[in-house]
Amino acid sequence: MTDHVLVASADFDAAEQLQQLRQTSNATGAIATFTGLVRDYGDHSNVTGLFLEHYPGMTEQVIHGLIGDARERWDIQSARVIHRVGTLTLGEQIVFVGVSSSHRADAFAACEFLMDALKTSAPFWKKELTRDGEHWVEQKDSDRERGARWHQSDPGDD
Amino acid sequence: MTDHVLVASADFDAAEQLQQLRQTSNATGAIATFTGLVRDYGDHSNVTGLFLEHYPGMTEQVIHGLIGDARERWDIQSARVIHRVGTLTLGEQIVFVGVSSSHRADAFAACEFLMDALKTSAPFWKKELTRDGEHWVEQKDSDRERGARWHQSDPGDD
Amino acid sequence: MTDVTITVHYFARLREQLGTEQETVTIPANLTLAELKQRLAERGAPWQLLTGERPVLAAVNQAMAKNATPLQDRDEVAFFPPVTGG
Amino acid sequence: MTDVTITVHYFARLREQLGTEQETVTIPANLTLAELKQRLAERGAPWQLLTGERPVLAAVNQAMAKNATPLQDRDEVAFFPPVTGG
Repeated sequence: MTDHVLVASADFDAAEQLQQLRQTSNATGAIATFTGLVRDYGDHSNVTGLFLEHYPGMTEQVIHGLIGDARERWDIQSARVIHRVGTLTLGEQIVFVGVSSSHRADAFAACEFLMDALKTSAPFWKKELTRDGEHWVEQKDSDRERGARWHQSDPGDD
Repeated sequence: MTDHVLVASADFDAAEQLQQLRQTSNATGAIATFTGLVRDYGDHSNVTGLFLEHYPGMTEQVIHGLIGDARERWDIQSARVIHRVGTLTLGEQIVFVGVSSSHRADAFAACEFLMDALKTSAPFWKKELTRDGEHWVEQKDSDRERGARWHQSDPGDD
Repeated sequence: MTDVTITVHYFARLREQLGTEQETVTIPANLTLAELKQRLAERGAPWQLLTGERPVLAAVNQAMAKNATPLQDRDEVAFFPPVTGG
Repeated sequence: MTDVTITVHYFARLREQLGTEQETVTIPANLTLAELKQRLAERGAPWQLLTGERPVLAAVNQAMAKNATPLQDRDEVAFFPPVTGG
């Protein structure tokens, strides 16, 4: 039942995260994970890296809160969220979300919910570094829509 | 763009699979994975292991076909599916599905589609081994419904 | 009418209940899958399971096949319960 | 009316445009977040960005906060653009 939230500049070992999720319980039948990588285009093309800023303290609180939200909605056992900050180069890992559950539907839903929520609710800001300069990434309508999706079935929700 | 399909009795290293998915392309921004484990209950409780049977040859063809279906529907780069057969004990890995894409929505959807399809379309059969004996697992209505879900948006689909 | 020879595989619960994993069967050409099931069921218990209440799926040459599929010489037929992998 | 002292943090694009990462500000007690933004904007360029067209989000004591939130002594306020992590 232990969750794990880490915001750090150091790279992480996704394999170790998977291993931790496997050891949750004898009732664990499903592990869904997501890994985000620095790709060569975003708002601009020729991206060579990212700079990620965050709000220390608040970030961790928000993520723990999001895991709590996931736990209320789905039958999940353990959740692990790692988000890197600082300067990252092409192909590097940015974020890892892993969820264990008895059931695959819950593991998938909670993992995708957490990823969508990280994009719209956690205080991280991304700057793209390209050959032609650097610029802050704008929040996407598509991300807002994906984030809002999770609230549609809760009419009483804020 | 290379896909990987393996049906084998030997255990697999999910970390190595993740690593392979990371190396797909500079345009890879998202990797979604699913790992299925032997849990301590299923149709019955006190499950101590599983015996998995398959139809050699047909299984691999079907899985390659399912990856092809996923590729037609979503913008995915690489897909890796590993499914074990034979006798597995509590906590052991049964199945791994990993998908890389530029976009997280496509990676998640294709990964979940492949898992649902493996449950309803690939010739595997599971027998639960419990303290009180063994019995073949029955196909679940919930699995059929989850599998059928993917066809609802394609009215022309068979 | 020429006879043809096919192989028939049985999997999982069906394999256990029939006590048979694989056999070679000689049948008239162009028999359908449904007719093959009927012929096998006529062997008596436990073979009537092939046409019983519990669903039995079939593949011909490793692709899912329907009852109306006509069988050809050297076809590989398989009968099995609904799948439960993943 | 007593004055209170708060810290204000700026992040990302806003931090760069304002040239300020963090400052300590003394304000009248019970000023709202909206009133604080207004006061800071009155410093002139580039501070009017806080009340400009581009959305500026705010947190008080590390929780998202609305314009009507009243500020207390030692509050930690933060202003930032919409988030773009993950």
